[in-house]
Amino acid sequence: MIDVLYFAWVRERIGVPRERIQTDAATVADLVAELSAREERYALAFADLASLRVALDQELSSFDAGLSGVREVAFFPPMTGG
Amino acid sequence: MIDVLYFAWVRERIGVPRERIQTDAATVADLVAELSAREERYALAFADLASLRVALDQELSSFDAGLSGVREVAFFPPMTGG
Amino acid sequence: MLLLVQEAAFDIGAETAAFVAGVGAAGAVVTFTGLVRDEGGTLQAMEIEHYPGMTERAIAAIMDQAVARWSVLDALVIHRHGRLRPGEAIMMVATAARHRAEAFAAAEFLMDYLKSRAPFWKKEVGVGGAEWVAAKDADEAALGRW
Amino acid sequence: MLLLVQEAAFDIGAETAAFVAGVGAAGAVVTFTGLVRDEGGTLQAMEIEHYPGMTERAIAAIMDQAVARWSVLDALVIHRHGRLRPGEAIMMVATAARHRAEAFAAAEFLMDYLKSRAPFWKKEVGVGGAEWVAAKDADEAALGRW
Repeated sequence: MIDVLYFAWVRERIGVPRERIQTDAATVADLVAELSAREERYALAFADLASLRVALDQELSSFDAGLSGVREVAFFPPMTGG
Repeated sequence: MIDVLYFAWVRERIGVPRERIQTDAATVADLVAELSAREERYALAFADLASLRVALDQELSSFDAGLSGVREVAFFPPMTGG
Repeated sequence: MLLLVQEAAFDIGAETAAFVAGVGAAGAVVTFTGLVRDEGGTLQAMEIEHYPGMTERAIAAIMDQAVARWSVLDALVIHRHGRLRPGEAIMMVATAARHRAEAFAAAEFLMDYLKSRAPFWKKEVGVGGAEWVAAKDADEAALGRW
Repeated sequence: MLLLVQEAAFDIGAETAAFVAGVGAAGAVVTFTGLVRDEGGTLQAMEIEHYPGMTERAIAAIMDQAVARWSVLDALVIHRHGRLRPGEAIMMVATAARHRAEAFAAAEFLMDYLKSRAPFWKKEVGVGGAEWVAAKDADEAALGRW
């Protein structure tokens, strides 16, 4: 089980801010593929990975990073702070 | 007649903050030479022109500038504002 | 060092005065304040979403880097989230150092990293609808200078 | 645009708040405050001499340049003269622009020019006597970047 969080338009497309997901995905990319195959709203949200960022346990990471030991994955568009 | 002003250590060496001077000096350099010849305290203050700045009518200028029409000459060390 | 991530408005004058009063041996203090622009009257509100937890971690890491790199004597970051109206302050940064070059560099570094690396997302709510603010290539490129 | 050359102390918080409140369409405000460093307790006072008349002209000219070059929407310079104690604010600068890059550049430009082109001279009064502060080559060199 892994906590998956969504922010900004990713959250709006997927329709929830967070959910617990049962998965055996080895990497972030595997998780993205698994979710995208599951429902259209995920496929739409994850259509263009270049416009997305991912954080693992609240640290910016990459889509080829492994999920072993990770408790929280967050997907969001490039940040616009300041 | 011209008003001559001195600031910071130039003022301290010459001993007055300002004075009116009767001169026919054509340029700032001529005025400096005339004053330096007049009294030792001027010669000391003007010994190293590279360490001095001059303003004519409150605009930074140079030692070879002409004095025609100028009403106020100021001598001072490099500025240390801010 | 002070980091505040909050929904409430903050008092720029009071925060600046308190920061300056506490900087000790510093000779230079730089502040930056980011305000909601009204975009010619078309903007009704700016909604700022953030990632609680990661926001504080990311900003604290950025502040630590700035402090180490420019011998910063003190630093402050306040960043709001929630719904803001035009003219309101979104955030402020303050840095204190012995000399001006370090204080300016540290403040600009903090701003560049906050723009692109702190997990905030802005949505502009206007008369014609709401739209997420897109990240600018120029902001990402600005990180290259550090 | 506001320029104050004065002997009296000023309230950094109040000046900053008033400036920010008046910037209109700006999205970015940068302030710089210069403080008297205590130099490890050896400094008793800093005496600042200036050239009345030329000071205001020189600073106004520098402000006009900054406004034109970086589309500055508003600018403020306050500079004190007379006798100041360690920890006191010597001067402050504030700039407002649409975006942060312009506000930062304009504030740094103003500071660089104030350092070397505004007719102020600082004297440090310490336990061992008084000494005029020498202009730094680095400050003169800083003008080269603009």
